[in-house]
Amino acid sequence: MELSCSPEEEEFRGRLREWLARVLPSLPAKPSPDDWPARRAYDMGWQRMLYDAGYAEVHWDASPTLRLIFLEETEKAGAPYVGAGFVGLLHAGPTIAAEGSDEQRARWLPPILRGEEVWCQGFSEPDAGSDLAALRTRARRDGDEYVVTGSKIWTSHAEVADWCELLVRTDPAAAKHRGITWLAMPMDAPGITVRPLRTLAGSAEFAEVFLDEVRVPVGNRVGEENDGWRVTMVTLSFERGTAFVGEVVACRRVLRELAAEARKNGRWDEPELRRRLGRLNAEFRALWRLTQWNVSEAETTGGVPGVGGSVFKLRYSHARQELYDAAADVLGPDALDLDRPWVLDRLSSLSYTIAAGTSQIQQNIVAERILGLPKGR
Amino acid sequence: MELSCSPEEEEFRGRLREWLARVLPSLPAKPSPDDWPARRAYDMGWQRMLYDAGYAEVHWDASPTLRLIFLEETEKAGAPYVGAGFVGLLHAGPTIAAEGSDEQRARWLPPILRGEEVWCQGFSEPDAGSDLAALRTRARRDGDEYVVTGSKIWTSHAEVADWCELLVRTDPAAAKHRGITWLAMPMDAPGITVRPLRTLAGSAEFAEVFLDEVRVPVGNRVGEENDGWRVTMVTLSFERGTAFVGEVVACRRVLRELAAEARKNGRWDEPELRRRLGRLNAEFRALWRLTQWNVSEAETTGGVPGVGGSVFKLRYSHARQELYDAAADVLGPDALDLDRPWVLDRLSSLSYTIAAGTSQIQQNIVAERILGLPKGR
Amino acid sequence: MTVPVRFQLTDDQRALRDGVRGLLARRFDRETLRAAVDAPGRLDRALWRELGAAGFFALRVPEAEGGVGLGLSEAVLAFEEAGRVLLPGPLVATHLAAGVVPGAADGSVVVAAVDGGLVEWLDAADVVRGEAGGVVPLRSVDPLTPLHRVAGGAEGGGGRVAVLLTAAEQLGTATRVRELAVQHARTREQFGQPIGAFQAVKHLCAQLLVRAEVARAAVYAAAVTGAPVDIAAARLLADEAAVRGARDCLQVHGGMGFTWESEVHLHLKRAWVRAQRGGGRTESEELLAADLTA
Amino acid sequence: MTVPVRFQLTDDQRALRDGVRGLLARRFDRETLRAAVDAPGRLDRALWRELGAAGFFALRVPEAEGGVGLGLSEAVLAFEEAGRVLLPGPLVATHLAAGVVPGAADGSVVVAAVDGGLVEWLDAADVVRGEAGGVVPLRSVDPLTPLHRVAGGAEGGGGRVAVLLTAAEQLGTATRVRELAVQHARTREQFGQPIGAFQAVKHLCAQLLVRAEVARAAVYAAAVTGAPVDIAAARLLADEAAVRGARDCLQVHGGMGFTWESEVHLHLKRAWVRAQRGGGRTESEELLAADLTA
Repeated sequence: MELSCSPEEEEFRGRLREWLARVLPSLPAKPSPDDWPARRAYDMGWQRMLYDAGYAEVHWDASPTLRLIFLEETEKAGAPYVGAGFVGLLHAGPTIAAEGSDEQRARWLPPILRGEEVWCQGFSEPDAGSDLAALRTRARRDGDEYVVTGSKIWTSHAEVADWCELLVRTDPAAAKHRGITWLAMPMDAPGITVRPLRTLAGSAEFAEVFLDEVRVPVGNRVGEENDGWRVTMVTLSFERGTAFVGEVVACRRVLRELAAEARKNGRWDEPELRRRLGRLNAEFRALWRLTQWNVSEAETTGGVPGVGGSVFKLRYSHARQELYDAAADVLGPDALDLDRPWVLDRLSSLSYTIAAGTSQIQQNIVAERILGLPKGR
Repeated sequence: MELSCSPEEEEFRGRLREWLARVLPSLPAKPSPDDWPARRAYDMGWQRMLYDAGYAEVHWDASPTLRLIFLEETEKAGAPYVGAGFVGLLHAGPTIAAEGSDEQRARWLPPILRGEEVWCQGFSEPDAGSDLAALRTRARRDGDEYVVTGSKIWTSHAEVADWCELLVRTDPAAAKHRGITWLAMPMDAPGITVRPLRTLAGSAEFAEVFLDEVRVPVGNRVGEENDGWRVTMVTLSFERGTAFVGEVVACRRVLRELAAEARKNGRWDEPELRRRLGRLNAEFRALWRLTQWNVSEAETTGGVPGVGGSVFKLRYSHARQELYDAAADVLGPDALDLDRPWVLDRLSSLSYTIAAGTSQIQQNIVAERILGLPKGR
Repeated sequence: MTVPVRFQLTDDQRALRDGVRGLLARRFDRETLRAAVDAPGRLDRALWRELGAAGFFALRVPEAEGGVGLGLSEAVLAFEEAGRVLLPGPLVATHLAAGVVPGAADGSVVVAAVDGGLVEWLDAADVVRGEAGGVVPLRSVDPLTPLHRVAGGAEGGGGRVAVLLTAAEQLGTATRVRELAVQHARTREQFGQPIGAFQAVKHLCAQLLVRAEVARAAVYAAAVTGAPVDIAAARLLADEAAVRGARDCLQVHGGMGFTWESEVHLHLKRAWVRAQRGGGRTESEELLAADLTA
Repeated sequence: MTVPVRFQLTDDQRALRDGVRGLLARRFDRETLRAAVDAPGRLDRALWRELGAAGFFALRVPEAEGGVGLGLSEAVLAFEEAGRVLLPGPLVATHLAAGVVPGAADGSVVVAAVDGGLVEWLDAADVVRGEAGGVVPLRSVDPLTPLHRVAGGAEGGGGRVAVLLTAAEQLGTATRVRELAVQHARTREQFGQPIGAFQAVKHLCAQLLVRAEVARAAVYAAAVTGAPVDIAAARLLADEAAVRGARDCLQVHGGMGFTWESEVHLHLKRAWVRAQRGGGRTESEELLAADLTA
């Protein structure tokens, strides 16, 4: 077992760090969170810089360790997040790379890497919830087109996206996981209505997307008709090991900031609070080690996800909520002030045990798929 | 809402307190926990004293509040527990009183109240566990007798019991809850083997009882044949509200002793431990109030148990384990010494979330019967 | 032997609770709640006077002084109902001012107070009690409770009764989020059945009930005795039942609870606000610890 | 770019772990465990020498001094296996004495040590390290670990490595109780199906895995870096994984885990004993807190 990196990797880290130090000060000011076009421009601008410097493909082609180093260093340097590029770079792109035709790859991948086109995700539906495969959005074939009707929810960046990776039901008679197809839907097609969805944090981070007889060319289908579930699962397990690297790095920074704030406002003198922060330090150190373990495992197994991914997600989503609860105790009455740091993060942390599979569903998955316990009747 | 007692009740309390102060010093020394005949003699002797003083029937005939006062005062005075009298006074006796014939009541109840006969309980079976109704011990009718074969587990006082309240399956073809019958089995009948069962606490508090063609007269059946499940449920809900009164009083005393010990060994100076004991104080005060609430409710509804019983059991079993974990932290390294107070209690507290329906089963019951949630498929 | 009145609601107390519940159902229904959320900081003075007329503020003022002449138990029941529907405004402060600050009792005057380093509803109040020099407005996490931070260290404040009435409001939230969770679990279908058929959801709901009912016993008992140690216990249990309860309710609701339109997050945020009153948990825990050595 | 050895077991480490596991399976199987429980305080000297011959104690002693010349990582793997089967004896103390106390390395001498105010296996030991004046025997809660209490306040003791190796043993218990729980959940039937089909049992088992795997990452990383702060983290997580794990395993087993014959309670009791080593949680938590301000 080792935790050190190879000389080549250290060289990569050094080069990246140097580049970040050089370019970050020249970035424009961060746009307001409510200005979607400005956010798109900012995020795509950053992606273009990464592309020009040769870092654009790190999510796709690099070894898991290099990806880990990239995510660690960009977070530590305070670089922009992937933002509007998220779905393109981490979901739709990898799916197309793995399952698309040569033509489809040539059409869609380069604009993603160059920061020219934004993708959004049309998977979740109001009535499906955790039961993703229960989706009802219908697509019927009409000549060379699919005609799509239904609605999607929890779609980020929908207002400014060029494309939507869409799951639709093409065979309503088939068993639930069977009749699903994966489509790339152009967001300027007639019949699409985007309605911002306000969350409990007060922001419109997501949208609902309503589809009324939207026509999508058959050539925009990736994979076979009715094979969309398998195609999607490729996407969903793609970056299992490194999905939260940046966040864990950020949580560890937050912990240090909390300690500093507690020393400033005197709460550091309360042993109970101090020891609680100490326990959280143990927790996030362990989660970081687990990330390294998972990444190393992915490297030796050629990317096949081990037990680590689901285990990580379960523990991390809980730990993140504990972290922001501790932040509230450090802040005292100021924890009620949305203008204070961590307060909005506390609100959004509430989604972590719900989004992308509730903790209840995750525990079922761990128990059934990893531990081999029987399904309930 | 009131928490004070009526003058009559205060008079009862005063009289009882006075009597306890007079008689307790004259009690013989407590027998060794492994000496079953001596324990029987001690417990029955105490029951006889209660009988002679007019307190024997407090579990049966008195108002819930008087029972509460009785249990509170005896615990506070350090009086003996019900011990070997438990099943007779609190399970079999009430069942016979409610469901038995005049003859049966006359035969069995007086010796229970006078401390002359000991009962044990033959409900649980190794393969049934939490699924009590899955019991397999068979009884076939042979003339005026049932012939019983099977085995029972978790039977207390089996070595010294005169009678066993036994659940047997009389109709193997009927649905699981239907074919069960309640019998009073004389423990000196041929074919009964009692084998002590050592628990993780190291003691033989329980026994296994093996039954090989044991003959029980049909006249020993309480209720109709195949109606034993209903008969039993009467017993099990009988003293729902006051089942743990003595224990809650005892837990509150333990908390004060823990605080005293912590002051002695210096751990009281650790704010985290001190505040933890403070929180446990809140917890057990609330459980005491909930007990009073449940008892008052039983008084106004004529004994029909409300939501309080299951709610109490769920919370209390957890709180008791927390209490003894805190005790271990107060003791430090001495928590590993079985000769120290609380260490054996810590071990036995582990059974509280398992025995008499695991917390998992209890939560199902609360969710389905009280909250009206649907059964799973 | 007569059966005396016990540790159960009396008929009068039931009637009072039902009366408050009815008034609030009429005057502060779900639509009014949503309207209030969309107009933060606006206090409904007409409703305030109506509460005053119904005796909400003058509940414990002696009849001789023009009040209703009832006790802490009745006040706790009224505040539980207020908490249940998320009634906005400085209810505790105005209630405590009745009989002291002219106009508070009948709801013609709105009274705010410094408590836990904060003042709720400062701008809407006619009178502010406590040392409120150097206040700074916050962007409040609870859209229904405008907040000002009081500069300087004093985070205490809020007497014994304020703590108890706050616990009663938390109890109202604990009860309401249990109802919301159970309702959702019964009707929302996933994987071909109501989610309430799944053990994991069942057990969340069961614990919602357990926490609320244990807190109820503690809060009602504290109202009867009025003892500081009982109030401290009530406060710890009610805070837990409200905050944990709202979070578990959110978990039961899944994504649907995460929208602004859901009622669940309003309960969580209000529970957070209330938990800051009365000088923090530490003080209550230390009081309860000290009680063990008394 | 070459793929270097990573944060995964090397082939040699796998071989070492399998070797220790094989030795223990042969020499300390379930029957031997039950026999040891029934003869408390008796240390199997033949097994001890066999462990010595296999290099268990001399694992980290340099080859030049006649040892195996391996590192902390390998020691952690060996101690994890020992913890997994509840191997009795002062393993950590003797391992730490190898190369220092003559005879410790080859298992001919049994070495005990004062740690956390206690000495394990005092009467069976040939040498006792640390200040052990005024020892008093306890009636040990763990039938497989005889204990003496050291009079006086000194509850510290046990160096950095002792804490890490103890965490490795706790990891072994955490792994084993997860296996036991899953095995029971798969085979035990209630209400007409294996209890592992019920969500409540499933989720207990899932959390058993989560806690063990998070602890594993922390323990292995601490073995690689040897840093005090990593060891403190490993210790907290491994203690939790072992103690909570054993309790949840007991809950899954229901009444069947409550009998003396079950293996589950032996793991819980040993986990309690190990959690007392290394001077208590507080010190580790404070170290981790201080690290945040460094």
